[in-house]
Amino acid sequence: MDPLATLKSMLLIRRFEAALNTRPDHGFQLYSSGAEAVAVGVCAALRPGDQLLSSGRSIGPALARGIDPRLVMAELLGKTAGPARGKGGRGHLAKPDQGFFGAHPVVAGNISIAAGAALAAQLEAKGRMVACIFGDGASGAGALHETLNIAALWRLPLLLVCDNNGLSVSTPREAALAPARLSDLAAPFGVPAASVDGTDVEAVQRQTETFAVRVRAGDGPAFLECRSERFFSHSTATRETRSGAVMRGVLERCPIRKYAAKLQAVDTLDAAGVARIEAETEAVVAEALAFADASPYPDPAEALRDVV
Amino acid sequence: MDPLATLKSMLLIRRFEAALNTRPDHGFQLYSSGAEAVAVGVCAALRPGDQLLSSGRSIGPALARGIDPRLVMAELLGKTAGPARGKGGRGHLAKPDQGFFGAHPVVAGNISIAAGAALAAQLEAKGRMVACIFGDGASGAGALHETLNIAALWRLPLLLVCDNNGLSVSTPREAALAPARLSDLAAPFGVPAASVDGTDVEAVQRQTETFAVRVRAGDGPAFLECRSERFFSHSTATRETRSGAVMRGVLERCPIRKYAAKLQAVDTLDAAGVARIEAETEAVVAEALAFADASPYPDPAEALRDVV
Amino acid sequence: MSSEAGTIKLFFREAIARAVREEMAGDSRVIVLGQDVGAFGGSYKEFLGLYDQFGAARVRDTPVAEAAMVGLGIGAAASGYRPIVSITYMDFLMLSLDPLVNYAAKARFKTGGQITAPFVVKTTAGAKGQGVAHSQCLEAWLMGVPGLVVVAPSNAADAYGLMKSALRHDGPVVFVDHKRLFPSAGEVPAAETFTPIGQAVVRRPGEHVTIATHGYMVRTAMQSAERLARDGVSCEIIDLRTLAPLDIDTVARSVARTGALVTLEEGQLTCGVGAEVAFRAQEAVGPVRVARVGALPAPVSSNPVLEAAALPDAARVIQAVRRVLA
Amino acid sequence: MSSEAGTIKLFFREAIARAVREEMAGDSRVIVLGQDVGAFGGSYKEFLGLYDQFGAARVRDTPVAEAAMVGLGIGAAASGYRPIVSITYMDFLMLSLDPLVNYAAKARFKTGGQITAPFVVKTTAGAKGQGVAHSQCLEAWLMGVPGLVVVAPSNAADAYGLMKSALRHDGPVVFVDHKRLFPSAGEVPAAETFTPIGQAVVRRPGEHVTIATHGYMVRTAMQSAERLARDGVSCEIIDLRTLAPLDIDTVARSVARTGALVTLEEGQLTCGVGAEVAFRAQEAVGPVRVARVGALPAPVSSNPVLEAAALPDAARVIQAVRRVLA
Ligand SMILES: Cc1ncc(C[n+]2csc(CCOP(=O)(O)OP(=O)(O)O)c2C)c(N)n1
Ligand SMILES: Cc1ncc(C[n+]2csc(CCOP(=O)(O)OP(=O)(O)O)c2C)c(N)n1
Ligand SMILES: [Mg+2]
Ligand SMILES: [Mg+2]
Repeated sequence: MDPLATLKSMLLIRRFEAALNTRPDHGFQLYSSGAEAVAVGVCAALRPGDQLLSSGRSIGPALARGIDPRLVMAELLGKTAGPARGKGGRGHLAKPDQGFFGAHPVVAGNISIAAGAALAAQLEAKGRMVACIFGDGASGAGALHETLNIAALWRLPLLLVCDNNGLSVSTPREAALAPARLSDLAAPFGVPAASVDGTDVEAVQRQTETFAVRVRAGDGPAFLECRSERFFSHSTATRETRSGAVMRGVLERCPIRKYAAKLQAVDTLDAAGVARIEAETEAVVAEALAFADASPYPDPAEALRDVV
Repeated sequence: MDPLATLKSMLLIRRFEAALNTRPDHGFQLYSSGAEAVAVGVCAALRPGDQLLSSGRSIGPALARGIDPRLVMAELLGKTAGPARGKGGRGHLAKPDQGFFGAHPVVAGNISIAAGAALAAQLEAKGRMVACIFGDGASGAGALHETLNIAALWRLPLLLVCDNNGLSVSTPREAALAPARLSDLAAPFGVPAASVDGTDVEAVQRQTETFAVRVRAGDGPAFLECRSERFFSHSTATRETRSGAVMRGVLERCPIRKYAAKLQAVDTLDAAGVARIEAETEAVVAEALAFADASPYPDPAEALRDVV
Repeated sequence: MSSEAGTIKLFFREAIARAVREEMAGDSRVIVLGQDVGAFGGSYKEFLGLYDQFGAARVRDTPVAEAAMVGLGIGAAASGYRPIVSITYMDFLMLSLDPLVNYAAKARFKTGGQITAPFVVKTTAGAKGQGVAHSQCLEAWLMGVPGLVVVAPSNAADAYGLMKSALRHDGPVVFVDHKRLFPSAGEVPAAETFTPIGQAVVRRPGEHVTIATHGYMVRTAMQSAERLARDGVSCEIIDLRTLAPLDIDTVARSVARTGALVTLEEGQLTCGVGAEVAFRAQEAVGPVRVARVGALPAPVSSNPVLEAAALPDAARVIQAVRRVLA
Repeated sequence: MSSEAGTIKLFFREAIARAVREEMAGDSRVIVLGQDVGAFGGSYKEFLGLYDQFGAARVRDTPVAEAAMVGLGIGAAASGYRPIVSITYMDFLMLSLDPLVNYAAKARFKTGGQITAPFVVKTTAGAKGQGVAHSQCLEAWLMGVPGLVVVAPSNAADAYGLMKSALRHDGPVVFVDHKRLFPSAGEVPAAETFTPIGQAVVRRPGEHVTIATHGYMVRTAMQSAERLARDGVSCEIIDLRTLAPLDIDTVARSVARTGALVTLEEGQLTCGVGAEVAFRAQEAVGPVRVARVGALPAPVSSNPVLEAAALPDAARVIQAVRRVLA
């Protein structure tokens, strides 16, 4: 993916969430701001036929996978123009026909589902792979152990991506997970693993590409830990527990500013370029919001459709 | 524990199961024969105040922990003289007042329960510890991961003992568990682990004692893998899947013959001694069977007692 | 070929294996996941021969990991395959309820039809000397989960026909058989047959009382009816076969005639199958004399005396029938 | 002290915190395990202050591992402690059912009384814009499990009194509160009080119809009764409070007078609380006009329009009342 597209993809997530934040009445949201580089870096290494699954923190993954921001906005605001006609909403975004198998808000709940999708990919034998993004908190759940073991035994084409933002709601990762590095969890199963700076989009993309090669080759799963940040409180309905001082340090690690600065340093981008990208992104986001606002809520009768 | 007592304890399990096997009408049983050294070696390092939990394969653990063979036999045959008045039976043996917290036949189901007992021991701070014996098959269950993580985080006084007999019913351990050594599963959590020959009672006891020191000292859990054998089919109701040739190799690794030979080699024991021990054991087992046979089945009204 | 024209005698396990074999042969997307389902052929040999015929890629032994097993089945199903996931005993299905209920049952709804999970969880309910954690009947839990289909055969023919239909259904199905059905054999159509999902059947016509039941308890009901017949009491026995969606019309039609209903299940009565059948039947036909028969409100011990005491039997069914007819 | 003598006004969450605080102060064996229950004070601040008062050893933040969390609670309980395990939403309790149902509920029975697990699982049911996997009401599943006590407060006073009783009960208790109850406050006795387990209460006396319900739906029932009163329809509202063991006598006494019963629950109707209450009430008093009100048979979306469409409300309760009185 070319550098400007990468930057733009991350900026889209950031600005999309800012725009979504102007519609608080619909209910709370979980934001990916601070972890844009994880979703964008991973998706940069995925192909159209691959599938991506994520936790409930799914705005970054959905947009990075290339799902139309208008559709994502509509779904998150419960409007019928969303891919699920507004029935799924926050935590349940899905557009499988475009490679986003979907989000699932039960912590660690998508990990074994992803392995099943990987099993299907293995049986199809078309070189497709599946990536599943989950959090540090999810890494303490038994589903990870059971899935790592089976995926390793069966050499499933599965990339497990731990988006480690250091927190599970208010609980610091150190208080919730004993391992020194979460990528260590893969070692017993002989699953290759790496821990990278999740605010460095190039590092995430590079490592994902490296793992993707062996995963597609049928050499089995891989585990990628990305150390990211959570720029906002757990959800827009959850109180922030970090001090102002801590938050300043957190915001320091902005994956977007970091990458923009790098591109400017190597003259891939200039101030005007940045301004242009920001303007284009703002336009896209504004259109998404307008699109969602214009779309109606579902008819109450929808409550009984698509049940069985 | 003195060598003769150790040998006797293992022999008791073997002969007890042979005797129990003469009462097939009561229903199937799960035998510990081939893994006597695991239960006996572990229990040799436990103290009265400690608690032992096991999987449904619990005859070895119960007898090694010192539960009266008469009570064990009565419970396994559904008689009221059993500790649970015959209500628990196979897979649910328990005598917590004597340090056998109990068996649980849901695979891996006792692991988190054991951690809870260890939490209680930690809060009491009397230097008590808890040991939990489970199988290789159980090691693929999420409960192990969740419990290892919490036990490590909280430094619970818990010894996890994997009795690896190489099989889960018919499934070879290699087909069910990806790790090279099951003790590797503890590494990510910083939990000390070891793999020993589970047919070598001294090796099991030595390693358990080593771990027990740090576990009691409050340094957190430890993980002990014991490579044992399963001398019979999974249960008396399950068909054997191993060939005669394979079984001959399995029976070669008899922990009792091995230890008896060793004791004779160092003159701790002579042929007469062996004969005496066997005779004593046969007497104990015969008495246990007579005791159980003499005990009545529960009254049907018992079906509604001790429910809530 | 057996005496009855057009049928063959199969053991319950053989009927299941035949259904799976036919579906695997006809549809390469059908795969089997479970503990000891491969060369071993399953706890009850209900998958015997499939591993040899279809190979290790389509008949997969899994570790003991019920949660992930079902999660994998769902993920594969939502990706176009049609897995059967074998959960040995229904008690262990508790470990799989998160993926089954929180994901599979809601996938179609929450994605607006984009994702469906057409797969079958095959599990065995009921008591047979296995003890408190290996004997439970949890069908009622599943009946209340929108999005799930629940079937429960009472004989070899329906084990075959319902498994066939389950493997063609376009969503998650829980196929609940019963430990005490496996020793039995029955006549199964020689030709390919599908037992329709959502259709109960009258196993024995009668006039005085309707007994609505499912699974192994259909036999207990039949025994009870035999004995009651000697005293001139005529029982109509309905085998529900599908528990979700419940075919209440068949029950209601019968109750409308007999004017009395006895529900029979091996599981717990509280919030059970019988409570639902009784309510809906009376919703349809108005108040009738009704009684429920089920297990005692206690765990089911492996102890033969206590297991027998806990489980419903013909004697209790007969008592209940006499009570409603008194 | 508030206007009402002898009571204080507490938010629902404060009532829970007070009960736990009193029990922890009086009994060092009471401990709290849960996600974000420590310094954070719980999702609804229902544990606020306990961490500061009792410290990290007795108020423990756990990883996201619902199965092990409950297993640990059971093991500690069976070893002499009295843990509360907080399972944020009832949907996640599915992950804990194996230890809760296969072990804790059966421990006393299977060990012949040697082992009991006196602990409380505190969890939150119901919908409040949280979506299909964070809105479920699974009380009915637990009611059918021998060995479990299930309580469900509808107001601050009972949240306090039932939590107190739950923490003194000598076996496993599931304490089910509701998301929409947390914003509310209510009068709670200033003096230490215990709401007895197994006792329903009449919230509003009436003559024409009995409405039996629990938890948040008690409010929906009260609103319905207000409106119906304007048309001269007098509803007697029974707050079940304890779902297992069910206090059917209180329901039956009322139904015997009114001759009509409407059951109301937020969960699914199939094999639900209402099915059981309706059956047992009629077992006690004979056939009465009866109707059930519950959620639509579908997942509950976070979409405000669809959530509202799926959940029972006063309008539907009123319809049902008119139907049974027609
Ligand atoms: C099984 C389960 N338990 C608890 C929750 C409540 N919950 C929602 S998100 C969350 C935190 C998860 O932390 P992490 O996995 O690190 O993801 P993050 O929110 O940091 O992206 C929790 C505990 C849940 N949704 N599912
Ligand atoms: C959760 C669960 N799944 C499946 C079973 C059926 N089962 C009983 S024992 C057993 C084998 C377990 O193997 P292992 O842990 O190695 O113990 P072993 O029998 O070898 O001592 C299985 C699969 C069960 N009891 N519980
Ligand atoms: Mg996190
Ligand atoms: Mg084994």
